[in-house]
Amino acid sequence: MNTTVAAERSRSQPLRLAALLKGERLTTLNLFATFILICLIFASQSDFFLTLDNFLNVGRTLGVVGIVSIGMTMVLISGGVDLSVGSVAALSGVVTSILWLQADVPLGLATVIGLGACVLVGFINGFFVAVMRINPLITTLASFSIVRGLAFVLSSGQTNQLSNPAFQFLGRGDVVGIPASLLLMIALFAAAFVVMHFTQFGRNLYAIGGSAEASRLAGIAVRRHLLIVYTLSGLLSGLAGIVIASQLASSAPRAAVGLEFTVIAAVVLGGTSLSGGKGTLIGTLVGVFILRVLDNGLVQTRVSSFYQDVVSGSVLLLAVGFDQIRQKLAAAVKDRS
Amino acid sequence: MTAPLLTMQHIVKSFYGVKVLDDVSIDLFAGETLALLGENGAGKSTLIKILNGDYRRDGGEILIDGQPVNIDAPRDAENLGIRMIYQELHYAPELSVAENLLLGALPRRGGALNWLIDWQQMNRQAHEALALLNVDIAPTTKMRDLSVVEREIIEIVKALSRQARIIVMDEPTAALTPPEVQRLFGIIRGLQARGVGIIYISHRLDEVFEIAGRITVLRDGKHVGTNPRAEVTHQSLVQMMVGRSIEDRAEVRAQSEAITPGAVALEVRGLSKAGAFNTIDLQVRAGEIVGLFGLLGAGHTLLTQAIFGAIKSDSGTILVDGTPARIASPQDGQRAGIGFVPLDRKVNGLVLDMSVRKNITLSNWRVLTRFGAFQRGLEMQHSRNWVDQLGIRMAGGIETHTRYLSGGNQQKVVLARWLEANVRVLLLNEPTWGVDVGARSDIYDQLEALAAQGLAILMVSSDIEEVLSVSHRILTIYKGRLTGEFSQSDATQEKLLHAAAGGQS
Amino acid sequence: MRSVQMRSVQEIASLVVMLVIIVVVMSAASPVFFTTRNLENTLLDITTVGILAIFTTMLMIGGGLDLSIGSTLALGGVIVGVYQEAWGILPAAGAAILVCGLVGLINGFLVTYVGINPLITTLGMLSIARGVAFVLADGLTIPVFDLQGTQTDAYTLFTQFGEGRVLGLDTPVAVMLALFVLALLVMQFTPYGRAMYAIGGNYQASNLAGLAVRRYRMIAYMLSGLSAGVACVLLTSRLYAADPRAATGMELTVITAAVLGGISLAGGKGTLIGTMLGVLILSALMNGMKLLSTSTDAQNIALGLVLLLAVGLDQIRQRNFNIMRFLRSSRLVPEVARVSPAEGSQS
Amino acid sequence: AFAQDNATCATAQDSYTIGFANLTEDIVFTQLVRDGILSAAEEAGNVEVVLADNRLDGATALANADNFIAQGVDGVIEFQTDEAFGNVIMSRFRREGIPVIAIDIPMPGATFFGADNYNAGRLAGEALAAWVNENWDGDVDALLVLELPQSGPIPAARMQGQIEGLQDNLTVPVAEDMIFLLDSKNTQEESFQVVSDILPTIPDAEHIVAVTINDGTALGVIAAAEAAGRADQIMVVGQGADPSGQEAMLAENSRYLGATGYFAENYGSYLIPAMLDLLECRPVPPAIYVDHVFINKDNLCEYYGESWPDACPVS
Ligand SMILES: Nc1ncnc2c1ncn2[C@@H]1O[C@H](COP(=O)(O)OP(=O)(O)OP(=O)(O)O)[C@@H](O)[C@H]1O
Ligand SMILES: Nc1ncnc2c1ncn2[C@@H]1O[C@H](COP(=O)(O)OP(=O)(O)OP(=O)(O)O)[C@@H](O)[C@H]1O
Ligand SMILES: [Mg+2]
Ligand SMILES: [Mg+2]
Repeated sequence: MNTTVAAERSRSQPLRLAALLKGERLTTLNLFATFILICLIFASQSDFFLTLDNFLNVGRTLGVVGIVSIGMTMVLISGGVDLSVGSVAALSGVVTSILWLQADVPLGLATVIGLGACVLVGFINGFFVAVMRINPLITTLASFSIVRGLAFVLSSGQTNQLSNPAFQFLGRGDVVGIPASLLLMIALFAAAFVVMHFTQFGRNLYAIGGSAEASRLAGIAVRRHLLIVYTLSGLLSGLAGIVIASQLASSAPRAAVGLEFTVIAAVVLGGTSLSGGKGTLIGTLVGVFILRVLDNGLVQTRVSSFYQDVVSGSVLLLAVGFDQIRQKLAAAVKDRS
Repeated sequence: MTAPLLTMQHIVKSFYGVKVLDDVSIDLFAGETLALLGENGAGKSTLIKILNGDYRRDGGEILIDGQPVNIDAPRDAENLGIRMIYQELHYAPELSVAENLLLGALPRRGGALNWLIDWQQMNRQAHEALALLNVDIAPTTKMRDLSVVEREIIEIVKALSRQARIIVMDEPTAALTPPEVQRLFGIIRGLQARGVGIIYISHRLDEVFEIAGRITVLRDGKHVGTNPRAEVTHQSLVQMMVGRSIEDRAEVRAQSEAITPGAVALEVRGLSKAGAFNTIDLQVRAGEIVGLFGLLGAGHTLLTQAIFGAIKSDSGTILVDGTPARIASPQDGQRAGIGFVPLDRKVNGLVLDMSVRKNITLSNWRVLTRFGAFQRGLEMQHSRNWVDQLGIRMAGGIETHTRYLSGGNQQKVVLARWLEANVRVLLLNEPTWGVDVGARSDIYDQLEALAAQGLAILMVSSDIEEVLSVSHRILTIYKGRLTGEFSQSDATQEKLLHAAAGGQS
Repeated sequence: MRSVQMRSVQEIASLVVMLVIIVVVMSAASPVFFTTRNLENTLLDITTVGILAIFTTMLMIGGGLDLSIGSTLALGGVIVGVYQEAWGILPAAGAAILVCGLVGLINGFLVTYVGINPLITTLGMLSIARGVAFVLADGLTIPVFDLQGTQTDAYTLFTQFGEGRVLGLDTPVAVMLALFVLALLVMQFTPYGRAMYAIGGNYQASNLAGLAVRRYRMIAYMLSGLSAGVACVLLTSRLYAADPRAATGMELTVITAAVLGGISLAGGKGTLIGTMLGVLILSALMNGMKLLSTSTDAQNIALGLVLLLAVGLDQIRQRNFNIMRFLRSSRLVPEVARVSPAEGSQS
Repeated sequence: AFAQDNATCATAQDSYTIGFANLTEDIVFTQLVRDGILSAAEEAGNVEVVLADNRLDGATALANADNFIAQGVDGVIEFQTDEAFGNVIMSRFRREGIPVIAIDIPMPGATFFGADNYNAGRLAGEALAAWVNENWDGDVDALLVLELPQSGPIPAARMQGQIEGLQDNLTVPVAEDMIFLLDSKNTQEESFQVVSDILPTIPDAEHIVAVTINDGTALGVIAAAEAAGRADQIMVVGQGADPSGQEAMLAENSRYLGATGYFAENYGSYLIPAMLDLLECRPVPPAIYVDHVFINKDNLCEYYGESWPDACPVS
């Protein structure tokens, strides 16, 4: 019965060290250390970095990337990618505001329909990827272009005001001092974490990303899983779009331009593999924090925005590169054992 | 009489207009093992993939317990109690062994909703399944961290551990050593006793004779015949499969004893790699075929990889033709005159979407180019030469992509590549995995001939028959150390197994 | 097998058909479309994308990807602009090409030797190169003229890169065609091309076959950077100005064209001819829509649809997608009765 | 005197085709310009407009210019991104003898039309200074500058005008180290984000002013201040006065003081007649400047009364 006996027997001491060095847990730990390091650097440069005010600010401005990155993590783990997230986020705001302002649909219902449109886009992405078997990058590159175009056409390129206190609560309000969008994000992360690590559906996603063939042969409904994942990504992007609109009290067809790259960077920084089958939501969460804090700190330390590009690009490469090198070292340690 | 457990009737299947199954019918009774034999590309795997809903049949019918069934997807087969051990490995590398074993059907707990995974239960079930085959692998190990052979074993355990009425095994023993094969046969007999029907595909005729009740032979997608084991002989089966008879290895061996090896071509001195092998000293002479036999995890595969430079070793020297060679990468190995035929030809050996011609010339471009461009005619001539010499057969000529070659022919292409690269030493890993009797015999003949021309060959194989019949000299390895050396005439199955299991020779 | 050879021919053929359809439709819709002048303009207009696409194709066939080409191009241009006076225009142009090559080399090093995923590597580089371009240019567009009147000859020569004519073609077009033919020859007839297909097709097997896989791959990244350098010199010379904003988002256009032309993101497949057809299809479409005064939004939508259509039709043609099979397996079409699931017969 | 050097004057025709290459189709300001041109063309009756999008890119602008020539346009209204591209683009038109009006960015040999961006900026800066002097006794703790450094000289001139207009007129100019240059990336979200990031670093600032590159950016600043609970500490001016900005000015307790009006929607009604004048050889001044007005809720009805029937009773 004792399943670890065999493990004990077959794994020698250095091997365990290698396993530790190599593990995802360590990737996440490493990342966490990177995060702390960045925080320390900024704290030493700015007196305001470590203030409650700034914590709340970071929390408030984290939600959009955070929420989308949940869906992206799941999509990447399933072996795909979703480039359409930014466009979809813009779509939800635009549809909601158009319905509310021009068709007199009640705001609540308008929001639901706006999200529904995003779910539909996600589903169509999923259909092309899972059923038509078109490469996800191509599929979502196409919908990236199409949906952004639609957002512009629907809104005639206009920014629309969405001033409604109830609507603004999501983006600006707080619950016992904690920003509502942060709470939403954390709740979604927690739910997604449970799904990915403790349910059949989540484990199946890892299996599909690891080997779609193995999964299919094991009787997993691969197509259905992929459909759900892309639909979910559409929904979460839409939700992020609503958070944006709620924060700004307006919707614009240009919203969330380039969001896909930020999100993918955060997720990959968090240790999720672009080739599928591997990754954790915890890592993603830390990745999201790192990117946000980096931006936050660079603004606060008044680094010119041209340099900000250079710095964030370099941090991305350094963090991922360092992790690569660490894994190679781990492999070397394992070899020596 | 009761209806057969499974009947496949008049199955027809074409790929791109080429008929690969032509009116094939088989039936399988509860509690029996039906062997499916045939050359590479005869259609065995295609037939069982149709049974598993993996391929869609163009015609014909599948009946279970006499009733027609619809199998559109592996899920349907799963629901009908059909289990597969595929020839190709399929697994999720980042998941644990336990999760892979129970893929798609993880045990759950957690109240009415019942959607949380019961990890304890899962690991327990996995552990039990592993114990079935006496496999010493922790259920929590990640699949990624296992060796190819261990993964193959997990694949077998996976099929055996699930509730099944029909189990199909497509060359399950390719990676197994004799004791493991015996353990598998024990399990198969147990399953038969419980009324499970088994379809068993193998290119090893001795196994088929041992385990099968009836034997079905396919040739070129056609059903040649089905006979009870008692009514066929080794010779008659080969005749049915290949359409010709194959010479007895023993005779070939008797002839080859005349060969006297030349100078030492490959010498390994004190080669060590922590955790893999330790102070290995060995020599292979020009014209000599040295077999290297060991059980799972003995380090022989890693040893050949290290000699070629595919992995790094910690210490030791390698000499080719008496000259020390600094080998830190496959490029170094190639430059030193060593060729390496890897374990999994599809993953490590071939660029599947490239033509036979291009695969053959892949390791030796220098002589084929002038002014930086390929000499088309010369390249054609070189590759044709090997196709003819090794008897590589393919439907569409030399421009056929290697993906569409049978396993044996794929293996020959990899061989041809190194011969074209003009190597002095050839390291072979399991050169006949999944290769049919005819092609296997071809490959053996080629190895003999190449040795006779002065090539030094070091061959790793877990097929003890193969080691015994092909090698001039045999080394055994146990836990990373060489434990025995046998001349061809001394070696017997018992001695080899004893030495390979760590006993002193 | 015969069918395999047919596949790539069919793929090219269907791209040609698509191009012809677009050309016919656009010619019918706009009298200007099929005029020498417009065709010449269009050809000149695609040179930047075309040059980048050639090397992106070679890289992608080898299993790589480069998102940083647009930024690299901008960086190169800025180097020309910033250092034209100090170093002289021609040395500055040479330096720009070298720096772009260096950026590519760094990408290659990070991907092959450090082992960072290409998407992440070049995404990071996209950010860094663009940032450096802005820093160097201080955010301004820099005129590239002979302001001092001291290097007239050099500038005259430099201007020829963008505005001169060679063999009756605009120089950039001639350069693009020359590079295309060269690349075609390299990919078809030289070990380098063969290596790209082999490495992209099966990296592990190529390595074990003794190919210098890392070196080949790194060279491919370097060439990708160099091509951005060449493109930036042509562009700067044509525009008489260097803009740190240049070619923003161009990597996506280039990759879209390559993918449209049948390049697989997994590597090992595709042809330069396909990519060029992809470039032509995109530009014919965009040019036609411009002539019809179609809004940018509609252009974006059309772009996405054409991409999906092209790839989707290809899937259907290859019978990877069969509508009947889909309907049947999604239980939308009735089926024969099923036998109930078997009772387990094993403990 | 004709502004066009080279343009041979066409003999009067029944109708003209005029090319309009827009700066970008992505932002409200340029969309208004486009719509204004289209409706002015319709009004003129004998003008057909061919559209193009320069996508904020020099190479695209050049390609569009070539396209216009291929289409045989009679005149061109060019709205492109940088003066440095002016020469090469104009050389094409000059060779064909096509008259050009350049919007906002002067081009050699083209009639200039448009904003005086620096002075337009100043108007807003001055208005902000006046408000501060009156309401906060001239005391400003921090100045946020929401700029657009990637987009070249037009936005830069607007920003410089705003800053100098403010500083020159404040009783006590804002200290150099309390001026925060922030990159708005031309989106409301980014402006929201950077202002959110900067506010915690000025916890003691009670009087914060912001000058912004356009209405959207201004709204982002206000949203950030509101979200941080510091709306009453901030006052914002912007550039453009497009509908979303107007709506914000009208709001109760608005923190949007106002924006310099560019009347982008009216550009067309100057541009098309001017182009016709050029084509039909009537004299046209070398530069036509838009009259800028600082729009705030007090004078909004005067200029945009019909857009806001609720707020602006018909007098
Ligand atoms: N997916 C496919 N597409 C095209 N041809 C295929 C495909 N699968 C199998 N074939 C062809 O069908 C024929 C039968 O192949 P199959 O794999 O069934 O042979 P096999 O009897 O299992 O051979 P082996 O002993 O080598 O495993 C071969 O010619 C093979 O090339
Ligand atoms: N040295 C050469 N001289 C003249 N023509 C050549 C030469 N090498 C190749 N060709 C021609 O170029 C074409 C493509 O060559 P190649 O065989 O390398 O690619 P391929 O046929 O597409 O191969 P595959 O299908 O395996 O990818 C063929 O039509 C061939 O006739
Ligand atoms: Mg086979
Ligand atoms: Mg088979």
